[in-house]
Amino acid sequence: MMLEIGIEHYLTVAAMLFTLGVFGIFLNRKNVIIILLSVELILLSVNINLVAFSSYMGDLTGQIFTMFILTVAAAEASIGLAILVVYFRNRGSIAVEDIHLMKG
Amino acid sequence: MYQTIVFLPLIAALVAGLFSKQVGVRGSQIITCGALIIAALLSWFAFFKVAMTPGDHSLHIQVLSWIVSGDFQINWAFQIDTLTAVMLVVVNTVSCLVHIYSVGYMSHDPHIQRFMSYLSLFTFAMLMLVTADNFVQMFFGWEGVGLASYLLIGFWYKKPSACAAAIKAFVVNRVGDFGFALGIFAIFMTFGSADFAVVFSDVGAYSDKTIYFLGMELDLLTTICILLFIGAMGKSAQLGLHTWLPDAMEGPTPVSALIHAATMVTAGVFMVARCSPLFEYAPVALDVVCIIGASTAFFAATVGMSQFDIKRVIAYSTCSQLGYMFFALGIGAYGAAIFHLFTHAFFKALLFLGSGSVIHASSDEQDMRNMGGLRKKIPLTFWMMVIGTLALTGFPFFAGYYSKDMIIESAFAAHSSVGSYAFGMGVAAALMTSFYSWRLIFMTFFGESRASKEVQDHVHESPQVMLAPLYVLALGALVSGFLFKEYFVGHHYEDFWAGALTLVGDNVMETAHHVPSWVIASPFIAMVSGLAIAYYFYIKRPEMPGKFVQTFRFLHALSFNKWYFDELYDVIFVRPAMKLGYFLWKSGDENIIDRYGPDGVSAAVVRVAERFRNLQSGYLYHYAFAMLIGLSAFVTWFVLGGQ
Amino acid sequence: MEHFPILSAITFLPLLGVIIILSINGEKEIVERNARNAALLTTVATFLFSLVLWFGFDKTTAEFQFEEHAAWLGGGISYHMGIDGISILFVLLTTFIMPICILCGWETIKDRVKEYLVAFLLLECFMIGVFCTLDLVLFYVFFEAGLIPMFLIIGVWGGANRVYAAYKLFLYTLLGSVLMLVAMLYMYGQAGTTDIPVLMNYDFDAGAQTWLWLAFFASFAVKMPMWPVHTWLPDAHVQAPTAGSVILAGILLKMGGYGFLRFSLPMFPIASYELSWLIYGLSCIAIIYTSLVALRQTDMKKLIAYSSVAHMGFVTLGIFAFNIQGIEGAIMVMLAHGLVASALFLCVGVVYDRLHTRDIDRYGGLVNIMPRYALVFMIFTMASVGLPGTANFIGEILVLVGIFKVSSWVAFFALFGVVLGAAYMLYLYRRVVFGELTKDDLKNMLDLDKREILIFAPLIFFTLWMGVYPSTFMDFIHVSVENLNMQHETAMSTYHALTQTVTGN
Amino acid sequence: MLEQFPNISIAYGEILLSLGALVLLMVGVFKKDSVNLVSWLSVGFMAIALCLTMATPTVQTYTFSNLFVADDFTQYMKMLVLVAAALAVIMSREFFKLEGDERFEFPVLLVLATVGMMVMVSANDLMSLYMGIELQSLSLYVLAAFKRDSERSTEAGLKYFVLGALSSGILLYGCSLIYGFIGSTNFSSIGNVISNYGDHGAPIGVIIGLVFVLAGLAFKISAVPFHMWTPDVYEGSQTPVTAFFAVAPKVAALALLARTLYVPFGDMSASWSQVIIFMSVASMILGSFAAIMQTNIKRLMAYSSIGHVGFALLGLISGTSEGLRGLIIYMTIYLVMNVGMFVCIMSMRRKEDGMVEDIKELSGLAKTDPPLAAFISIFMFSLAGVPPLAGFFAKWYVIIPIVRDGNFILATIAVLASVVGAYYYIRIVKLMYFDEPVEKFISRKSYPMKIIVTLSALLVLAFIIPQVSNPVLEGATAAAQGLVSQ
Amino acid sequence: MIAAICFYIFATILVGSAIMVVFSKNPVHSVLFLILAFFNAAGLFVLLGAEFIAMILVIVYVGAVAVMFLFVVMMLDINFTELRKGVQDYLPIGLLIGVILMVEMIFIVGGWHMSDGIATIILAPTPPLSEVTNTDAIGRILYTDYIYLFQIAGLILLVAMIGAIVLTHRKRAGVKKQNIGDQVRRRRGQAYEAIDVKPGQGI
Repeated sequence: MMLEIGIEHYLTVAAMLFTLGVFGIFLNRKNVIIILLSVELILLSVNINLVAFSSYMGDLTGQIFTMFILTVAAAEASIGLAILVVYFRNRGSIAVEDIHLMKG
Repeated sequence: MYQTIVFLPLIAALVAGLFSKQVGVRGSQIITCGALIIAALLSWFAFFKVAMTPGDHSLHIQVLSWIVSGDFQINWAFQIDTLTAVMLVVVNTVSCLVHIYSVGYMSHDPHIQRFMSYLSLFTFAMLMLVTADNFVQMFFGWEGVGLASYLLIGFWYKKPSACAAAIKAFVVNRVGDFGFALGIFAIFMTFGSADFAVVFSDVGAYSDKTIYFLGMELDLLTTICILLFIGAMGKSAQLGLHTWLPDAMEGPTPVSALIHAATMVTAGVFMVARCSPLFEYAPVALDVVCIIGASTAFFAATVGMSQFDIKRVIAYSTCSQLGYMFFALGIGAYGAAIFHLFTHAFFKALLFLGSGSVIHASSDEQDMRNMGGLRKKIPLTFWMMVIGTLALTGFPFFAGYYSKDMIIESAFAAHSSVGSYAFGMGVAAALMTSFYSWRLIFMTFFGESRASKEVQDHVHESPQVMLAPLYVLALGALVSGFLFKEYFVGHHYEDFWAGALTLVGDNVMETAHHVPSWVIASPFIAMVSGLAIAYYFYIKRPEMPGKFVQTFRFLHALSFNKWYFDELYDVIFVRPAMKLGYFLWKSGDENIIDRYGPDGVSAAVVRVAERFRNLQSGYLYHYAFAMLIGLSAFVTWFVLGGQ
Repeated sequence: MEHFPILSAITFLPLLGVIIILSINGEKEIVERNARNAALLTTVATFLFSLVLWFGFDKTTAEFQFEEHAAWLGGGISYHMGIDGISILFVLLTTFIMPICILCGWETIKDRVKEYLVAFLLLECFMIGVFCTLDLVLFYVFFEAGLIPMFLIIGVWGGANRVYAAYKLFLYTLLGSVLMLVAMLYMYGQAGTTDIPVLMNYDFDAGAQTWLWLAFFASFAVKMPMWPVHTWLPDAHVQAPTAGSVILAGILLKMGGYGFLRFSLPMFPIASYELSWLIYGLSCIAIIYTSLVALRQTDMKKLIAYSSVAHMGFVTLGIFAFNIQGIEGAIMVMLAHGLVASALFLCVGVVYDRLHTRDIDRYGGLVNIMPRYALVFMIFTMASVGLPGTANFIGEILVLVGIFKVSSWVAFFALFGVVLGAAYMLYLYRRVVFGELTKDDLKNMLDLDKREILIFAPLIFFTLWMGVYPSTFMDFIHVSVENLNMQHETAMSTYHALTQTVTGN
Repeated sequence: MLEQFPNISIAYGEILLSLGALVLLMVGVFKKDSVNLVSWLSVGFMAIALCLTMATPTVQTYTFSNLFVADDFTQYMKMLVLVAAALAVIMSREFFKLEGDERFEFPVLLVLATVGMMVMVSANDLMSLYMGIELQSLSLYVLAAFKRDSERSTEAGLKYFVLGALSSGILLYGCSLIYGFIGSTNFSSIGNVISNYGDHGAPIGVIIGLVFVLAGLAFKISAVPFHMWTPDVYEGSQTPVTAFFAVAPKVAALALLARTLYVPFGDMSASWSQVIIFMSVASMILGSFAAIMQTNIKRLMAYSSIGHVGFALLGLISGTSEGLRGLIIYMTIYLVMNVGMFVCIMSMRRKEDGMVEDIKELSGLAKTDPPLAAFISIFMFSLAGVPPLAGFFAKWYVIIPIVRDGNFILATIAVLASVVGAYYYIRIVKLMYFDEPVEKFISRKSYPMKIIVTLSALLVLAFIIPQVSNPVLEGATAAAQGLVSQ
Repeated sequence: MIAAICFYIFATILVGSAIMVVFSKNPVHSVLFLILAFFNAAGLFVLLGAEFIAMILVIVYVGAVAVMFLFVVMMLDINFTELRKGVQDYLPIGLLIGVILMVEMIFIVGGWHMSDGIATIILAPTPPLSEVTNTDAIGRILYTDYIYLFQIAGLILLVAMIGAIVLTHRKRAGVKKQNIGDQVRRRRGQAYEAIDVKPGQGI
């Protein structure tokens, strides 16, 4: 029954978000910022998972975990953006294709 | 005493060789000659004590243990019996004379000490060979004489041909040793020992046994004997392994006299005689010995007829005479074989030393086509050569007459098909022997001189130090047959040998005394005919040889080119070995093993490494993609595998 | 510890020399001179020390002697040293060869002398260790460690193509021995100990034996070297400095043979027996193949290197003949080859030092100006050919006697090596020594000097002594080899009984 | 609701360092030209933290609501981490001085990263696992991009960050699955639940969750196929940073991995060992092969570390304390070799060029600087695993349990990979000893550097001596037992 | 029923905006879509009964993080039209693998059931809503049971701060800054300089 919203629905949405986030990382050639956004999507999907489990199991741990993930994600975003900025200062570009000074 | 006989030459060799500067030329000559004279005198003494005195005087002297490994126990030891005593006499006498002769012959050589040292070294090795009481020590002497022969043939190391001949001698001998060694191994495996005493006393028990050899089940004793005989073939230059002997004439002439006429080449004969207890139980092997010997006698004689190098003629003659000895052994006439060995040593050494004197006289010229008419200029040498030739061709009452005729008669007396074959070959060879021997005399000493003016002026008789040994040898060539006939093959046979030779069946030499008279006459007739033909060809009608060659071009070519043995071996063995070696080196090692082995692997590693490096493209999305692939693979693996 | 740890002392004495040499400082020339003297003194002292073994050895027992035990890594891995009749002669050979090696590079090595000597002393330590140790891990450590100095010796002081040769040596042997390492680990896992005497009496499962044997074979076959994994040897020899070649031929190659004797035979008797056909085949091929190849060489060292491969073929044949003659013969061939091949490389080194080429065609007629050299070279050529009266003969005839008992075919093929050996060695000798002296640059060559005579004299002496009266040496090995052989026969009889009952059912 | 104040005595080390980081920050900000002071202070803090850690009783203790655990294993691994971190700080001193780029934030970040690693080592809950990893990683991201005006350094930081964030995401997703299917994030509880599953095994969700977690951790230890960042980051970062990257985070991540696999998921070893085997084999092979073509010494060390991680992972496969002991010994020796090697790498410096990283610059070093060449060769042979150097024993102890399990193919692959690896290690030796010399390096080296390199070389050489190896062996045995007995 | 409808609305918009985050050409749009996604995710959280998390998500994420992204995007001022469009030659295989992963993950989570004996291992059971609110419940354990992680989270934020500063903060030459201390300390002698100008030469 479609209208019975079970945990599976949430988890499915999370899985889709996760996949989209992964896509964002490796299919995108344009812009590093998209990659950072994709990382946020992945974390969001994890959060949905955790909250859904937490809610259905009646355990707060999942929500606590989610809170920490949010905190870390914020820190991560700031560092990521900082690195991006210094990188841009050096190279004048943030195109993903341009990032291959080192290889082999 | 026996230790002295054996080791005195060794000591002399070491002193002369290692302290050549200190002892000087004269010193080295005195030391070596002195040592050999003592040894020779002692060996005559021993000969009379062991052989000529009635009764069994054989001795066994242990010196030192040698190789001890499990039940493989070999000692340094001497076995002295009549056979040994005969050999001691032969070896030491000839060696002593050659030493003395060399003092004169080599007087202009810059390396006299070395030469004398080698000669003595050779003598030592030969003495070790003949006094051995086991197969391994015999092998020691066997190889030792090979070494000395190698050194002496290559004595004039500046001559490329001499070096080549030296190597050839050594390697061909090694081929023979191949068989000898296998024989020794088979003996050890069978008898659990390599001592003559043990082997010969146990041999009867193995007469019908078989051995599994090279995938075939063969008669044990026959196999062993044939293997041993292969060794003898190599050393004694029998058909097939004879090619080294003529080339060995590159060495100084005294060497040819000592090694390649009187002593070393007879080692094979000695060995077969020594192993008579074995061979007696292996009739098939004896037949093989006989056939090979007879064929060699014939073959070498044919070649000898057309050679121009004076020493080569005598070398082929030696080869041929060795053939006689072997077929004598093959029909069981061991005494006759040794007797011939004994007499042959004298007259063949005489011939060689005589020819050395000729060469010496004519400024180192060896080609008979450049000689002629030397009779008057070097009369003493001429007469010595004639005596030698008479003895060789079996002129009545000379040494060869007794021994060779005995062999031919015994061959007939054997009354077997191989015996008959040997008889026929022997007579034919006798004819040819006579022919080429006289041809040599006539070409060298008769007619007009064909040498250059300069050489002719320098022709001179050799000094006394060279002639004296010739006299002694000539004496031997004259009387040794007559004196010792009864002992070696006649009535004192049993007493003389005193069990040193073993004979299982009838004694053919007994029956040989009772063969028809035409048989007795045939060698003599052959000898006379040979002389007549030679006289006709080279004195009477000197143009005949040329015509004859024109007419029988093929036969002559066959003979002149030694039946193409060298060419054949070159094609079959030498060149393929060289080619194969090159092929294995370049194609095998470098192109296959290295290319697909270490080099190939390392190249493959580098290729893989290159590929891995290309994977690391530097692009973020590739990296992420790799992670994703890894993750998906793991997940898929468990999702599919988890069901 | 009841007695003085003599084996450890011998093994690690060279390290003392290393420390001394490293601590020498000052002007270049003085440093070099002192370093040379220190190295020579150290090696001589080691040799003298090792003579204690010679005199103190009890020849009547197959037990390990001069044993030392000490805790090491724990868990069945201990520091265990000891020698028996099989190993003692190798130890002595090593300590004997080392002073000669130091001497032979006395004047020719001018570059980085300190490092050179240090490398050699380290190598000596590792080589002695290999023969003395009675613990698998320790053995492996010494066995592998020797690669490092050898790699450097070839690479730093070697010839033109030294890098390739050094790499080949290093990686080839490493590849072989890591497989052995896996086998060792397995044995450790099974038996719970790496003590060699214990493992010798441990019955490994017949199926496992095959794999273990093959793993050890991989290592020892490369080290020996056997065909077809021999190609590193000619390269290494050609490129190595003279002393390096001497060590390589004299001692390092013996490690393979020693390994077969110490491990393969006693620990995996069944596999050894079942796989002996492999050894026979490879050895026979090696003997004939490399002899033929040697015939065509134009480089003196390469020729001798190939001849070494052929000689090592005799060693493997002897070891896997499974009888006393074969095994003792193999040991004798190894010892003799240790002396003779070393000496031959020294002979090459003598002329190489003077003319700086090993190309045979560049020589000829040396006997005219170097009679002493010609004599020495002749003696060792003949010894290499296996002339009776020299050390090689004893070994070869014993090996052949032993192998003939097993298979006449194998003996037959092996004998080809004897014939061909004569051919290529004499051919070499003729091309180098005999002939007219025509080449101008040869005319100024000096005959052996005092130092070189000092190097060769002991080698000649022992080569002949070993050939004439080998009992001096073989008395050491009899009991151990008999014991080894007996154990092998016992193992085989149980195995045969087992297989018969299996087939009988 | 403080019913009970948590037992913080076992976490003194972490607490000290955290507070220390704040102190250092203050000192750095308010005192001018205080880089030297901050650095040595940080070393001092680490030393004290080390003492505190070593002083805690080794009885297994939990605290902070079971989020934190201390036992023999954590003690040993923290010791490694702290030593590696302290050495990295010391090594960085000379480097930054010469580069003229001294910033006090470096030691501060390093201390914070070290705290993160200690949290990782002591983690007993998926949440503390995650937080530890993030604290460490975020510091490392910054350190990788520390030379902010360098294209390479910032590119390294960017790559490391993006891929690290992805791996964190993967790890977290795995955590969420485990949490959802088990009902808890605590290791002890997870272990209990899984051991109750018995025959029919854990649900697929748990297995896949574990796979995700493993993938996330594999990234941290740079195991194939999650290794791709390693060479680029190693090359791009400044050398002291690389030296730090090469050791401490790997030790911490491996400790965490070991605990995760052995404690909560110990009963699922049949499942995860397949993943570990794959990653181990792939790492060994790739590490050996890919390094062959490298020309940059730091890149080469990156591949070398990938290969070494492959070896270290072998220790986990058997799931026994013996295997774990192998891993611990391996990491200990690995630490010594790497620290020494990086000191040597930092000596590759010329007046006009500054730091050089092409291995060709080492040509003929044996002539221009024999001691340095000798040191490098010792480390190279040891990394290659040639006896009698320590590297051999490292490999020996991880392969033993593999063989004991009868896993010969794996053992054979391992030793063969080590042969291939030897190829590139000895190439460096070849360059130094066989080739013609190029220009000399400036041979200015501070005393601490000399001491570090000499000491590590001596340790590598002397590991064969029981007096040196026994403490390591005993410590490792106790540590392994401490973890497995849980 | 209403919950179901809400769920579908939120979920659809969430996934749709996530797609747009990844595939829209303009990064500014991407950030805006991300904000949209966060709002919808917060909606889902509310549906799940996690009000506090939902609020945090909106406040922290939308309010801070997303805005920071927007800020950076605009600061970097990239000329978007010039960005090359890479040839997505391996897009199909990438998509395939991604989709396989997704399907597997959905399949796996679809098999979820409550763990056996879950009650015994739950560490922080949700108290009944009637007694404490969600925020209260979280607060009760966050500072007690999870104090350890809370402190570490603090350290992480510290790292983020230090990191951001150390990377991006730089002293720029030529930037005029007011330094009050300097101004106060300034003396007259520093304020002017008397120059003796020679006639005909100028300064």
